This record gives sequence, structure tokens and C-alpha cells, in this order.
Amino acid sequence: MESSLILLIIILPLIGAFLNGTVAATNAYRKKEIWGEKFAGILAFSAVGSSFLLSLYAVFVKMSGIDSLSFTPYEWLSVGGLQLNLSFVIDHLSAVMLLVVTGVSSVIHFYSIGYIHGDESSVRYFSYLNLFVFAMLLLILGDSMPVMFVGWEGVGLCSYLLIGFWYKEEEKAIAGKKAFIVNRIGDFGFLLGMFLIFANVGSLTISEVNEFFHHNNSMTFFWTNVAGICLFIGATGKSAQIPLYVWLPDAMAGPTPVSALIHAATMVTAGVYMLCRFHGLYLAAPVALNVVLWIGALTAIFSATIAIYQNDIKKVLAYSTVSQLGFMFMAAGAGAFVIAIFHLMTHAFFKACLFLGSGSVIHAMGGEQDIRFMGGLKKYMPTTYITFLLATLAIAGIPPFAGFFSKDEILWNVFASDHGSKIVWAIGAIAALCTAFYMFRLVYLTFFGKFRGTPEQEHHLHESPSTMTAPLIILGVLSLIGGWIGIPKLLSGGLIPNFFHHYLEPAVSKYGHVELHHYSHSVEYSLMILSVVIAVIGWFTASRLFREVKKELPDPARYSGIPKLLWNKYFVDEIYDKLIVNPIKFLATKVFLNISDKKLIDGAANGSARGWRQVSQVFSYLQTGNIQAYGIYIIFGAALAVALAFYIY
Amino acid sequence: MTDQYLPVLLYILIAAVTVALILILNAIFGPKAKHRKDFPSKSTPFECGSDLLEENTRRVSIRYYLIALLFVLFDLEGILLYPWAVVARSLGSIAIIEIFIFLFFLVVAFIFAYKRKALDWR
Amino acid sequence: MNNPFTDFIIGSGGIYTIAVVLLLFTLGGMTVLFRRTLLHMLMGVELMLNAVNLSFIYFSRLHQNHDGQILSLMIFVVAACEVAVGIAIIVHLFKRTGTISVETYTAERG
Amino acid sequence: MNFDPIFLIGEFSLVALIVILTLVDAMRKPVFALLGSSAEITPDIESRNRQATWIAGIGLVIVAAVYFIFGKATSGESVSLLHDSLRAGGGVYIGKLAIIGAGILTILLSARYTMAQSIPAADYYLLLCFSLLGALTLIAAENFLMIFLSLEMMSIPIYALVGLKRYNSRVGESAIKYLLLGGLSSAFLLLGISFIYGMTGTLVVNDVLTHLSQVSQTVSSEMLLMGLGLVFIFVGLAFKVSLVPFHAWTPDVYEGAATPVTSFMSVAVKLAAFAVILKIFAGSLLFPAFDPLFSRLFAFFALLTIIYGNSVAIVQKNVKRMLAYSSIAHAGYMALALAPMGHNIEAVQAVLFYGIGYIAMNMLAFGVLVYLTYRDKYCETLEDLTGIARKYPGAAAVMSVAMFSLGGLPPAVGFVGKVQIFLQLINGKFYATAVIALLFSMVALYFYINVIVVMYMKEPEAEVANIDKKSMLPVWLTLGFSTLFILILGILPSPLMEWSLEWAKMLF
Repeated sequence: MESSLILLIIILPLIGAFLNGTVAATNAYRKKEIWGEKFAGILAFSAVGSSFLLSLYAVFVKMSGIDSLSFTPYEWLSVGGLQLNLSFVIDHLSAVMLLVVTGVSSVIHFYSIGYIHGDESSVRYFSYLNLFVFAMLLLILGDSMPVMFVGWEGVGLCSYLLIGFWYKEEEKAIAGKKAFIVNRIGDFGFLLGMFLIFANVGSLTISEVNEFFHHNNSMTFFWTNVAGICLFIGATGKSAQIPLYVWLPDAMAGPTPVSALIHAATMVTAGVYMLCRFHGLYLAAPVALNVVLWIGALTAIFSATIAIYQNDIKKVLAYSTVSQLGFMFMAAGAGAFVIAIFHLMTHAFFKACLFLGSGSVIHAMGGEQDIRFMGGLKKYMPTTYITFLLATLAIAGIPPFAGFFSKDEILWNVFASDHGSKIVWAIGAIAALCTAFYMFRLVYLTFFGKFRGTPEQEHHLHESPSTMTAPLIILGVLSLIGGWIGIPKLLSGGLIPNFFHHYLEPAVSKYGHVELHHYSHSVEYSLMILSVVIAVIGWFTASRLFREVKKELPDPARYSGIPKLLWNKYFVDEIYDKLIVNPIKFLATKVFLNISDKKLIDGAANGSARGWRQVSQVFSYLQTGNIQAYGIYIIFGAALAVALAFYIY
Repeated sequence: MTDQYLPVLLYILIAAVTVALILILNAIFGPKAKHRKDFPSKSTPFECGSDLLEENTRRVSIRYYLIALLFVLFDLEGILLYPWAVVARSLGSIAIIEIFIFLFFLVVAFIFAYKRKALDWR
Repeated sequence: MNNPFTDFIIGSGGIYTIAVVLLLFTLGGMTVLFRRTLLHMLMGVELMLNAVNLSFIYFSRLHQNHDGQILSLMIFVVAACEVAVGIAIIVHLFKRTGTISVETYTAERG
Repeated sequence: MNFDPIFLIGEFSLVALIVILTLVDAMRKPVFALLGSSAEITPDIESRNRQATWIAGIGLVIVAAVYFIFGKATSGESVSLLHDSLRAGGGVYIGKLAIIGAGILTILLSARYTMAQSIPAADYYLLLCFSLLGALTLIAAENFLMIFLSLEMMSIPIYALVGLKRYNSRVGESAIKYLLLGGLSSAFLLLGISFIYGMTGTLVVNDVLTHLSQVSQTVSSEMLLMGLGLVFIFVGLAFKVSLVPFHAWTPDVYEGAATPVTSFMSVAVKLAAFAVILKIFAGSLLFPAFDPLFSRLFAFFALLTIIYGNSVAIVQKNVKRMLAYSSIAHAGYMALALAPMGHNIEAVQAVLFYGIGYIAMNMLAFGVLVYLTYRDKYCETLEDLTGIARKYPGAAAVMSVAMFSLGGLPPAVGFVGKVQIFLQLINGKFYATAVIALLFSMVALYFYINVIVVMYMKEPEAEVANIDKKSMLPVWLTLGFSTLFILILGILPSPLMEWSLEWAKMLF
């Protein structure tokens, strides 16, 4: 019963993907439709939706009072010491993730029905989307690293397919390739970590790995940290952290619901989730944890500053995502895994809402994404405006919206934890300030003031259909109330228990947890008030600067000084191009191709191939076609065998 | 030791001497010829003058091989009856059943060969 | 040399039988390897099988059980089948090319 | 004599099929025996062929079904039948099903082939069934008498089958090669058996085992004769599975035979012969004194086989010959698993796993060649395959699957098989051997991938020939089944591992 439940949750999206995929293939091949986008959308939505309902049932009914449900449908390979099982587990950690993923996915599938309407390959789109959910579920529920890795690669593949969904436009296809290649670099780190762990632990089951590091860590301190850092490299690839974050802004080339689902709510958080799954390992690797903390903080401030000067509505959101992911890693680095997951969840709500809202705006603007040419949309699309505002308040950290609770707790933990640091706290606070500023800048530029686009566009402005606004409302409400399940004890005076903490505690504190320094309540209160003040400052500044934009916004090309630096994203892409891509290209084309490849390697490879072909040719001359020659070979072989026998005795 | 083998040695000697003697006498008294073709009868198989009845490398009909092969096969099945015959009495009725099953397969094979006209001698 | 079987083989002239068997086997093998016509080669194979037959019959007598004899009968039958198929193929080849010399049939090689 | 016919239900139903096929064909209008002499196809012959095809195909499916259903009851405990000559029941169930399955796939491939090539179908299927019967009894045999008889019963029909090809100027050459060399190797096998029999006085494999465990190592002459006997048996069986240097017949015969026959030879015959090798060398004869000898023997000949097979395959222009060399190399891999001898059930399991997986791979590769063959238009060379992907995307796709699997790339079943074999080597500390074998499986990738490259990336020089797509369903059944088998068991290999483990237990 339980087992078939888990299996159903996982397999339903796969079935949806398969059906839609086959139909898409036949549609393209036969040039006629078996079923159109409407049916495909409903099929995909119902697959994911029923998966969500089943997850609800599994988590709230089946798992009440139980720590975990596990299920091993299949013994994959069992050779020698290596035992690989296709096993799944729902513990409290994966339960949260499961609900977030299937829930947000259902909402976004529903939104997509309206969004993708009219596209010629919408069936293919739904097939990819379902396949993504399947891979994501594998990643979440897999209890062994290979299963997780299959999911890990699977979501990478789907992300690639969906970024390049409109592959006929070269720029989008290139963005897909960039995402895939950068991810592959990270995956290499993940694989390396996996091998290191297998070599030392002898098992790839996640719970056993954690158990190993918690109890009898026989791995040296050095190698434990190396393994942790290797896995984290994988996470930086998937979750877009320094130095591998460069793909995510470009990934906005994909359809907007995809950006919402994959590049904001679910896939990019996989790295955080993975870190939390391996908290037993990370708690034994303080150096690795410190690396996580610092990289998270740097990413947070770095991308938050970039976002201030971006003019593309989706780019702003993309850098904001990178920055928020940095916050999550900060939390994980401080050892506060619960908080990381908490922020992951609230972020999934408000960032999905923001992306879907931006999708709605772009839809209304007829594809225009530059906020310099928007403005005053408030009166044209009220639902979108209100939900967007809710989500913005949440991300800026204004109480009582969801983001406040999670972000505040992150900062508090970084401040107070053994693994945290005051400097990182300061960085985080500045990043939070930037966040509030650029988000309200976005809101004011988009929804307030006069419309700055062409009259034609203005004529065309309209509220999106209800299939698109309904998800917005759901997510908007969630960004308001989503944080209330994790209200800190302090704030409610201990009256309301911190439900979220309580729920996750058994899953992520099983292998030890990090103690906080003791500070008086007043310190905690003042920090909390400080973070609210920070957010309000950001809001206020943005409001002063952008509420009523009178003059034309400056052309980015004429920026100079710091704005120029930020507009050009610290020239990171250019630096990468100069420092890594170009040298590699140079090496590849000029040095390797011309000199070593053509002369040396080709020479050597061809030479050895040719040489071996000669040997093969000689071998094949033995095959004379004459029966008696063959008979002699047999006799010769027999003599050889007999001689061997005599030689050995 | 050696005297045991003396008669054998003697026998070999006598044989060799006899052969040598005949060949020498033949060379001295026999008719002399420069070429074999002067005496065609010397080239015939038996060197006795009488003609061969037919060519010894005569081609036989392909049917002959077919019949001969079938004969060999069915004939050899016969030898499998011998071990059966040895133990048939002691095995009792089951032996009869078994041998009839065996013969049944032979008959099936025979029918096949017959219907394929493998036994036609034309 | 205190094993009863080895003693028996060597003591009662068994070694000669084995020698004859190996001699016949080798002769058969030589025939297969060095005669130039397919038919002779087939005969060589049969000679090898018959050498083995002899050995089975001898060992059967040695051990006083009938397994070896039964096996030698089976070898007869199998050899006959092999000959039947072999001759059919050889006749076919002769019909087509007019020769059964082994050098003719080296088209498939390399 | 308690003899329960249920244990031999598969063999019995196959014999019944043979009798029915014989009699039904005999009941038709008499024909002149030497069918080969008349080349034209009359309507009568064609209907006859169609009838035989249907009977053989449906009959074999029924045999498989009967064995699958009734034989299941026997899959628990195994028993010895007919005075220790056959061991039925138990894990042999799996092996027999695999062999019958290979037979069905072969008949599916042959259905159209025999029609198009106007091969006398009744004779063809009769011979195929006889060979199948031999293979079935061979994997169950546990008596040298039975082993020899089944081996010949399996091989002799194939000598004839190889010669049953019509539109080939060289017909018969490969048949006589196979027959004469097969006879030579049988003689070696028999000589070995006679030595063993002479030393032990029994033909039952298990009794020989008991005797061997009592042999004292000091009696050198006994050791000598026993060792010689085992070496000769090895030679005889190595011929059947084509280890180098007993392999020389393989490419010539594979090239000359009708493609479905080639596929049957390369899978069923090879698997059955390997089962016997396992039975004699890995399973039963656990004679520690001989362990180093046979360990080195297998390692040496297997390495030789891998090196030779993979190297010569590179220079082949003919795909069938290429696949023949590849099948030689694969025999090498299977034999390599036996190099770490000793009482090692995992090695036996690895070989059987590989053998069963190999059925699907080779059936697929040869099946594509059958698919692309029509009448005197053979698809055999690389030129014939050039650029077919555009015209026959399905065939090219499944051919790629076959090549991936043969090359040992994931996610095909060939990958899992190779992994298991290399794990055996590493467990047995045969590091150098493993490295060399791995190196040459890299070499092998060259010619497997080359086929894919040729199919997809080269432009055909002449126009790709049209094939008659009539009655293509049976071929597609084979291709589809094999593809699914390769991919599903490549991703989820554990059922096949369990099956092969069960079979492996029987060989001990």
C-alpha cells in the first residue's frame, strides 16, 4: 500500500510525459494532431495534480506519527561489495520538499495551460514539464546517491530542453547549451564526491553515509572536507552559486513558467536540499561548511547588487533568485538546515509568484521585457499587481509576510551560530537591503507612473485570463501566510510552537545540530527590528527614486562608474570569456587543433590506429580460407594447451 | 637373447634375396625396351593382357549416393537394436514399448524419405 | 605407481592399446590435415572417431562396465550421420565445380 | 525407475512438433528429392513453404508455452533422469526457456527470409528444430554420453543448415568447412572423454567429480591422463564456442550461412556450449590440483581470443564477418570470467547473464541485416548499410541499440554483463588481464560505432536499395522484443541476474 503510493507519486508524471511525448513525436512525424494542446495540458496537469494529492495523503495521513516511509521496489545491482538499490524514502525533510515541488508544479502546470496557448509544440512542452517533475521527484525521494544522481542529471537535462524550448532562435539554444555545460562542471564535482564517499564509506545509501559520518568517521578530516566541498561544487552548479551562477540569468530565455518552476522554485534549490540531506557529512566537515557559508554570502551580495541596475524584468528576478539561493546556502553553512529549507519553501512561493506575475506582464506587453518601457500597469492588470506586490513584500522581508520569518531567522542564525560569523551577518544584512531596494524599484517601474511604451502596446494591455491569474492568487496568498508555520517562538512569546522546526527536527537534527550562542532576548529582538528597518529603508529609497519617474530612464550604454560595473554584471561573463573560455578556445583551435591535435595526437592516434590496422591485417591473413590451415590451427591450439599443462606441472 | 630372433633375421634375408634375385633375372632375360609405349600391355592394370571390362573412374549416378547414404543411416540404426536385445528380456514389457517408440521415429523418417522420392531409382 | 588402474593399464599391456589408439588418431589427423581431397579428409575424421571407439571399447572391458561400449555404438551412429551430411555436401560441391580438391574452396577468407 | 514425463515436457513437445512437421510435409504431393537442382519456385513449393513456416512458428510458440506453463512446476527441485544422464527441473528451466526463446526469434527472422530466398522451408525448420532439441538436452546433460550425443545433435543439423542457401555462388563451402573442422574437434572431445572414462570407469560427470576429489596428487601418471583428458575436452568445446585458435571456422561459416542461421548459431549454440563448459570446468570439477592449470588455460585463451577477435574485426568490410569476429571476442569475454577458478558461483552467473543478454544483442544485429535483405539483394557489407538511416530510421535506430550493447555501453544489457565479468576478474586479482581486456573492448568500440557512423553520417554512394516491406511483421517482432529486452534489462538488470543465478546453481 505505502509502497505503491510512493511509486504512484513518482510514476504519474512519467506516464504523463511518456503519453505526451509519444503524441508530440507522432504529431511532428505524421503532421497531424492526435490531441492538441488543450488535452495535453489537462493531462499533464492532472498527472502532477494527482501526484500532489497523493503526496498530501502520504505526508499527512500515512506519515502521521511516523518518521519515514521507505520503499525499495527494485534491487538494481548487487555485485561484489557494491549494492545499489532503487530505493525511495519519504522522511520529514523530503516530505516538505515533496509537497513544495508537487504543489508548485501543479500550480505552474495549470498556469502553463493559459501561457503556452497557441504555441505549435505545446504538447512537447508539457511532456518536458512532466518529465522534469519526474526527475525532480527521483532526486528528492531517492535514498541512494545513484538514484539521486539520475534525478540530478534528469533535471539538468529537462532544464536544458526547456531553456532551449524555442530552439529555432539561436540565442535561446545557446543559453540552453550554456546551462548544460556549466551544470556539467558542477556534476563532475558531485560525481567526484560520490566516488570519494563510496571509496571510504563503502555505501551509497544516504542514511548510511550520514550514519557513518556521525558515528564512526574513519575518514580523515582532510578527505571528509574534500568530499564535502566536491558535493558543494555540484550544488554550486545546480543552484547557481559563485562561480557557476552564470547560466541562470541566461536561462531566462526559456518560457516564463519554466523560469518560475525550474529556475526559481524547484530545480535550483536542489543543491540546498542535497546539502541538507547530507547534513551528517557536513557537520563532520566544518571547513566545507565554512566554504558554503562564505560562498553563499558572497553570492547573495554580489547578485543583489547586480540586480539593482538590471532593466529586464526577468533578469532582475533571476539575479534575485541567485541572491536568495545565496541566503539559503548561508543558512546551511551556519548549520541551520531547518532554516535553509524554510527559506527554500517560502522562496518557492513568492518567487514563483513573481515569475508568474512577470509572465503575465510580459504576456500583456506582447513580449516586451524591458521595464524602462513599462509603467502604470496597475490599473490595467489589478490582480497581477496585487499578487506581485504581495510577493515583493514577502521577498523584501516585511512582516508578516513569509519572507520575513525565514530571512530574519537566517540572519539570526548566521549571527548567533557557532559556524556563523558577524561579518557574514553584515554582508547578509546589506544584501537584504539591496533586495528590498531592487524589488521595489521593479514594482514601481512596472506598475506605477505613466505608461512609457508605444501606444500600440498600451492599446493592447489587458488582464491575463483566469487560468493565469488563479495560480497568481494562490501563490500570492501563500507568500502572505506561508511563513506563519515557522513563526519564531520568541515572537509569539512561546505561545505558538514553531511548527516547522518541530516537524523538521527529527529529519535534519538526527545527526547532531549546531548550538547557538546564548544571547539575551533583547539582542534577538533588536536584530529582528533591525532587519525590518533595513527592509523599510530599501522600500523607502526605491519609492523616492522610482515612484513617479518623470524623465526618460538613462540608456545603460551611457552608464559609467559603478552603475556601468553593475549593469555589466561585474563583467563576470567577460572575465570568464577572457580568462577561461578564450584561452580554452585558443588552446583548442590554435594550439591543440593546429599543432598538437593535427600533428601530434592525430598523428599518434592515426599512426597507432594505422599501425594497429596493419597488425589486424596481418592477423586477418591468418584467415586463409583453407580448411587444412584451420585444422592446423586447431592442432596447434591443442598442442599449446597440452604444453601449458606440462609447463604448469 | 639374439638367438631367439635369428629365425626372423633369416626370414628377412631370404625374402630380400628372393626379391632381388627375381628382379635381376627379369632384367637380364626379359625383353628390353626404351619406351613403355612399346609394350602397351605393361601399362594395363594387371599386366596380363586381358582387357578391362570398364573404366575404373566411371561416374555413377547421383542417385547412387542418395540411396547409399540412406542405406548407411538405416543400417546403422540396426546396431542400436543389439544392446536393446541384450537387456530386453530382463526389462519386460517396457522394453517392447520403448523399441516401438524407436521404430516409430524410424518409420516417420522412412515416410519422409519415401515421399520425397529419395528411394526412386531412375 | 601403486594405483590399481595405472598398474593395470601398464601391466597388462594396456599401454599398447593406448599407443595404437593414439597412432590411429594421429593417422586420422594427418589425413585430415594433409590429404588434398575433401573425401579423404572426411575419411580421416572417421578414422579419428574409430580410434576413439577402440579406446572406449578397451576401457569398457577394463572396467567391466558397458558404458564405453554404448558410447562407441553411439559414436558409430553419429559418425554415420556426419558422413551422410558430409557426403551430401561434397557431392553438391562436386556437381557445381567439378572438383573436390580442398584448395578450390578458399573463397571465404580474410 | 521412477520417471516423470513432466520433467521433459519441453523436449517431448518439441519431438511431437518435429514428427508433425515431417508428416505434414510428407503428405503433400511428392517432390523430387534433390530440390536444389531446380531453381524455379512453383506455386506449389511456395504454399508448401508457407505451410511449413506456419507450423514451425506456431508449433514452437506452443512448445514454449507448454514448457513455460507445465515446466514451471519443475523449477523447484531438480532431479536426475534416465540413470544420471539428464538433470531436469530447477534452474535449467531458465536456460531451456532462453534457448527456446532464441529458437522462436530465429523462426521469426527466418519466416520472410526463407520465402524470399526460396529455401526449402520444411527441411529448414526441421533441421532447426533438431538443433534446438540438441541444445535443450545439451544444457541439461550430466553424462558425457549425453553431452556428446546432444552436442552432435545440435551441430549436425547446423552443418546441413549452413548449406541450405540458394542465391550464393559459394554455397556449400562454408558447410564443408564447418563439418570437417567440427568432426575434428569432436574427435578431440571424444578422445578426452575416453581418457577420463579410462581413468574413472564412469561417464557420469558428478561421479567423475567424486573420483577426482579422491585422486592423490602424487600419482603422476593418473594426473597426466586425467589432465590430458580434460585439456582435450576443453579443446573440443572451445571449438564450439570459437575461442582462438579454434575459431578459424567462425567468420567463414557465419558469412556463408543464411543470416537467421548465423544468428541462431551465434547465440543458442554458443550459450549451450558455454553451459557445458561451465558444467565441466567451473561447476562440477572442483579439483584443486587442476585449478591453476585451467585458470591459466582460460585466461590465456580468452585473452588471445579478445585480442584477435577485436583486432581483426576492425579491418572487416563485411558486416556479417565483422559480427562473427565480434562474436569470437564475446566468447573471449565469457571465457575470461572463468579465469578466477575455484568454487565461484558468481563467475558462472556472470557468464550465463552475458550469454542470455547476448542472445538479444546478436538477434537484433543480425535481425537488421535480415530486414534489409531481399532476394538476391543481400545486406552484408558496410556499403550496404551506408546512409540507410534516412530511408529506414527504425532499422538504423535498433541497429544502433545493438551496437551500443555489443560495445558494452550503458544503458544496454551488454554494459551490465561486461561490468560483472570485470568485477569477477578484479575480485580474483587478475588485474593485468582485466586491463588488457578493457583496452581491447575500447578497440572494439571503434568498429561498433563505425557502423552507426556509416548509417547516420555518410551519404550513400548509390541510392539505398528498396526492400519489399511485405510480411515484415515477424522481423519487427524480433527486433522489437530484442530492443526492449536490451534496454529494460540494461536499466533494471536484476531479474536477469536472478534468473542466471538460479541457472548457475544448477550447474554446480
